[in-house]
Amino acid sequence: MTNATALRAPLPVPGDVQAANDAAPPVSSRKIGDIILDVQNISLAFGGVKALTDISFNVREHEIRAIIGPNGAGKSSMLNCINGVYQPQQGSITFRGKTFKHMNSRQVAEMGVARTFQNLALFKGMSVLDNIMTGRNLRMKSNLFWQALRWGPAEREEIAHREFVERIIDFLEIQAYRKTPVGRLPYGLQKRVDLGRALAMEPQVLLLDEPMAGMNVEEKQDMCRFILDVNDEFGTTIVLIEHDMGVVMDISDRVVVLDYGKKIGDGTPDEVRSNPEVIKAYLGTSH
Amino acid sequence: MLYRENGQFKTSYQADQQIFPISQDRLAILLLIAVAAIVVPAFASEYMFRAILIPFLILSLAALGLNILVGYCGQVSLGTGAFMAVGAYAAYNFQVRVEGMPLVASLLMGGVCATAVGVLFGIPSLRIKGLYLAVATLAAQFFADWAFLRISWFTNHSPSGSVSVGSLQAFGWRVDTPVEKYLFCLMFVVVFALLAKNLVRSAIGREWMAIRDMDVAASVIGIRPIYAKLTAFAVSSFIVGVAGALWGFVHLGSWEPAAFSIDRSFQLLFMVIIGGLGSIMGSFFGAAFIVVLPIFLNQALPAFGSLVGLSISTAAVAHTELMIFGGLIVFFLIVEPHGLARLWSIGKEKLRLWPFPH
Amino acid sequence: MGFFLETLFGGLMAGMLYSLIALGFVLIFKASGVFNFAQGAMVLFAALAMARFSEWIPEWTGIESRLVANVGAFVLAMAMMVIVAWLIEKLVLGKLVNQEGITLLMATLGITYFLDGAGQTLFGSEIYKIDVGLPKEPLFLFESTFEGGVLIGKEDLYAAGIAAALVLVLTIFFQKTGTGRALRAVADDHQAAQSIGIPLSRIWVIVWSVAGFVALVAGIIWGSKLGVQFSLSLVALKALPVVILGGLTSVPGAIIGGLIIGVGEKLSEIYLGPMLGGGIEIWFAYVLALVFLLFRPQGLFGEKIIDRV
Amino acid sequence: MKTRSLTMAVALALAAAGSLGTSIAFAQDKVQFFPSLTGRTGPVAPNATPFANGYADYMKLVNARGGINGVMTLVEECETAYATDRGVECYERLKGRHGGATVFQPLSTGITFALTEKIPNDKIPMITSGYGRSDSADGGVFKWNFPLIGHYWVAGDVVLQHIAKKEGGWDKLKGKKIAVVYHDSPFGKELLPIVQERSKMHGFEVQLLPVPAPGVEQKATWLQIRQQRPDFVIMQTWGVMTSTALKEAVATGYPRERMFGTWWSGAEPDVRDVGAAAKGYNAVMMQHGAEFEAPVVKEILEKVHGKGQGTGPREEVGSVLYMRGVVGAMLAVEGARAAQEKFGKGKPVTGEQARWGYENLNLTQAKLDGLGFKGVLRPISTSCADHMGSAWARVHTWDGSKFVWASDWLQADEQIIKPMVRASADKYAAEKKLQRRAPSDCQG
Repeated sequence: MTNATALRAPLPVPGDVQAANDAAPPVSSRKIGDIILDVQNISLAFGGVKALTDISFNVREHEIRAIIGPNGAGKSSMLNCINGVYQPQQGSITFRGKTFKHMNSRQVAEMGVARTFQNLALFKGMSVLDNIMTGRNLRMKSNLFWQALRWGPAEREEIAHREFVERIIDFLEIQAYRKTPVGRLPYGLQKRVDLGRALAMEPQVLLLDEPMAGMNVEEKQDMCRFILDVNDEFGTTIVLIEHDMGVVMDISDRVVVLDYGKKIGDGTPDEVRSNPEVIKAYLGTSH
Repeated sequence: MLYRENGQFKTSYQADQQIFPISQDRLAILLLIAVAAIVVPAFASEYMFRAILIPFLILSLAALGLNILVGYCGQVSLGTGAFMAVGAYAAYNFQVRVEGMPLVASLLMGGVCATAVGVLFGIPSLRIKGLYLAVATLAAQFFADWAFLRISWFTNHSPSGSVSVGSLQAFGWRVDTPVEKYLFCLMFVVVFALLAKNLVRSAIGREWMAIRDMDVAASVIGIRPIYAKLTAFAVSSFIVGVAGALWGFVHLGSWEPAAFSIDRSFQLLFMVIIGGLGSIMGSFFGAAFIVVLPIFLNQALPAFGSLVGLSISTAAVAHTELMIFGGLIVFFLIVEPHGLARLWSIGKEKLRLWPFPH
Repeated sequence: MGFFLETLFGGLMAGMLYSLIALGFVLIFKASGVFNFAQGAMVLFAALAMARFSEWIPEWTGIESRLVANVGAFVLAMAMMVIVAWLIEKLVLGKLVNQEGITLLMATLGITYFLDGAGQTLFGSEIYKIDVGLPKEPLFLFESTFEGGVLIGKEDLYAAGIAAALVLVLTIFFQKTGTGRALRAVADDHQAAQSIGIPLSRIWVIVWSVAGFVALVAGIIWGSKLGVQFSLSLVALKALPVVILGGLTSVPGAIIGGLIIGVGEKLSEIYLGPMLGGGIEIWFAYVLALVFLLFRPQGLFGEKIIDRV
Repeated sequence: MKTRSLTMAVALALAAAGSLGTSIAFAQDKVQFFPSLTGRTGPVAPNATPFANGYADYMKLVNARGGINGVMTLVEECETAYATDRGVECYERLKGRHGGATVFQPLSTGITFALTEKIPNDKIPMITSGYGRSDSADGGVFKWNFPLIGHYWVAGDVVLQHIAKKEGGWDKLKGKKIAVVYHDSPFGKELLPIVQERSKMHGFEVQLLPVPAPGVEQKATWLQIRQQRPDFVIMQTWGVMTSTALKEAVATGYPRERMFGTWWSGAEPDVRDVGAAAKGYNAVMMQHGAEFEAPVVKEILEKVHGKGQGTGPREEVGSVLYMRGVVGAMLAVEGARAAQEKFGKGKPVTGEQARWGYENLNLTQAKLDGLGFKGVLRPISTSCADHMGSAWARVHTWDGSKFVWASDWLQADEQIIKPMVRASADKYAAEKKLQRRAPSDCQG
């Protein structure tokens, strides 16, 4: 995965970006660390409809954590709570020892949590390049006036970040589409851009919402490869929602199972596989 | 054959990030500006300047501003006229109240005041979306119409509530002939177009477009809607405000709130839509279309009538003009909902491939 | 106190008329997702047709009965509105399916220009008269309770009555009839409606015709109040705050919103106006709507928007 | 793709033709060109159309009479729909046509304000009889503006005089309350200074009731009037606003006899569809009223409409606003005639020469009668200092079917108005850093 290693090579960029790279964890990171994200007794409801009831689980540093469950089990809602799209009515979320009643998207992003989306939430009007560049926005500090003049710091900054994004583009093997509006790309590639946008944030925790939904086998394999690379090259912690049991069981360290907004199982793939509740839920449904 | 980008290799990101990566484009645009600045003044008639070119320039500036808000940030505003009015009246007050205030300074201060008001009326956009917001911005429109009639301080207590400005002086340059006025406006337009282009291709521009295309995703990657939207309102209303000031100072010379009525707001929105949402170039196309078309129809119809030997009454002309104007707008929306700018880029793509079909 | 009541009634009755026009907006928005700015132009167009035909019919037929003239004119005007609706569907909406709201809105503005031009070309741009026998002279209530009594324009009273009746009829039409159900189906989901075999284009023609009918009635009422001329098309601007206040998709919203705006602007003009130098009612209506929206971004009765990702 | 390239073509064609179209001109030689900015469409069409028709018809009559010492008049119209920017465009379009415009009459206060800034550079005079800037009567500052035979302050003063007369003297107005319902725009507000001046002098109370344009919504206004019960209502309204006001007055039961319009609020279109209900409504008239019996009207009917060249409907000839168009045209022509006397008979005069004509206008009663304005107008004579030339007016009232005179000739009190005009003009000059015209500028 030479592309990936390339990503970590130090970049000739201004202060904060540089710092961010130094902060990137060491290579020998592929051993599970201690709890980084801890979700306690989350409950969420829309009007009368209960989406989540009293969900608790935790995520350890550097691991790949899967959330599975039938349609409408509340998987996406869970992620939405974690990065502050929805505000749960009860429960709390602890991230790196800080506990929050509910999260605010901006904070979450600043704390290094990135996210991809189930039904692509790309910026359709923008090119692949710009979409991924938005991932760098948090790190771009030059003010309106410099940007308007596009001179001095603004330009240097722009170029520095452009270089970083180019590495991501290489990594995801989408060089050819740099300047194409994402709207025109095939589904599989859009998924990659979505991932690329998340990676551009240099996240420590990466939330993936069905990264392989609607892909053919090859595409799935590519996607798996990317995910594993990211996890094991920079030890990025990964929380992933997936339908494809095969994939989940192969790549994830621990699995949470949701059904109708309740947690019905939690543990290693094997434990989960043998859990009667889970089997019932899945046999009960179309899987 | 001449319009090709192959053979032009970008050796640095800097080069790759230019406004016009293709050298022919750069050439073309420089040529265009040169023509506008040198050739046009030499040939255009006074009528062209006063009735078409100057209004065109000023309104394309306003459309440019509006396009940042509507086209790039996706916040539909029907209150543009109000922000133009604020710009105009603010500039007027700086001019008459501050002794020896330089013209350009008061114009820009007009923009600044418009910015303040724009941000104020932008705040609801944080909660109100889409058409609701569009209609809500009409509050700004009607309030401004009222305020500039009622609060006599704004009009320096002129009994009629109509204000007028004296001769224009900028950097010791006396701007009074049509040509000078035209060049004066051109200056503003070129500079602002450049700045605007820079903004929309920088971080802030990406934030605006992100909010426009998918606000939830945008906030998840750490873009604050409040910041993105309000900056869009600020930048937009600044440009619009300056345009308003120019409209009052350079084009009309004397004006009343009616000069910035709701019709103006609609007119500008038309320019942005017909020209192309999210396209600097489009703002100019749109302005040209909306400014020239009615005047053209209004003059061409009688001429056409006399050709076929019947004299059309003034009223009939005006009515037919309305109908054709409305019809054409619908027609354009149907054949190219993405505006003239899209046609332009399609044309360019074709040209790039030419003479090969694919 | 008597005067307050007077203002209140005045506001309520004006509000009823706003509701009527707002209803036109809501119907079309529900069924075709179009924010129809042409509503005002349709009012003018319909009123012009009504006024002119009622002049012309006696000339053509030689029958000097006002009833005949008005009924005939009403029928003809309605026919014209149906034609307009049909043309709009065929030439504009049909060709603009699945465009963004803003594009559609602009298209209706184009239609506005066209109708303004067409209306004045066909029917002239003088000031015309609609006389459907609405009484003009005022009516005084509670003269015993308050000195001077409480004045109510009989005309307004009738107008409000008609408006209310129409609103009622349309609500029933929507809730009870098959077409109404089809309309609501379309409103909820175009594709779905189509897939169960509801012909979109026909529905749209119907909706726009209904809107045309509403416009015609509104045109007759306002026309006989103000006389028929160009400015009539501007009544639409009075209905906009009503629509967003009530919620773009809600018929009851249009009604309640109309009353709120009507009362709000009259009270503000009379009790606030003098302090601010008068002429505030137009922007006050919008500010009122704006404030409401800050608390309910989707309007009083509009559906709540939940972001899904 | 096909349609797209087509559209492209259309767009380009339009853009190209747009610039082309501007140079369409109707070649004519040795004519006196009178541009006419019309409001035949839009919010004020019902009122502005008769004016345009009268203007055109009188010019035709002049030609039928043999032109201005043989120089034929030529009218070209340009539609402004009462919008200022369209008005400016029309001005720019027409000013250079047919050997140059003689004089402009925009019939819109907004356009007047905008053009006031342009005419000095273009050296074209502008007649704004009864509208525009009241202070432009001061020729010392406004060299090119001519509010001939009246401006808003004259109207206001005469209305108040008439009311005072009816009440039996100015002193009777003390403590009375007069409401002013006005078009919320410069047009409407121009009236206020004189009313306030008079109220200071005679101690009557003024209640200001602005109505936002176009004025179709006046319920609140008239409820206030019903509440405040002013003794009189003065209306500075235009277009649909007037008839709406009358209807609301009917609906709130305010006596029409106590309502007084200025001369833009007292014409047939305003009362037509109110009909008998408007009986008793009064309006001050800028000298002429509805003049169906005037010789000039008879002549127009015979020589213009009689030959099937009438611009508007026949029955409109002689109506109030039609007559205002006729008077406007007559003043425009007579100015040019006066200029010919100085700069050469039988030759078209330039705008600059015409300006001299308007500044040295001397229409004696004999001259006016000769032109067919017997009983319609009084003598008019302008000067360098006075660009108005006459401050006389009359009040007429609607008897349910037609307008009849309700007062004798009344003259606005120059003692009051002149200083106001001068003060306002000086303020304008100061703002624009202009000098008053030197006396030498008034010679020749």
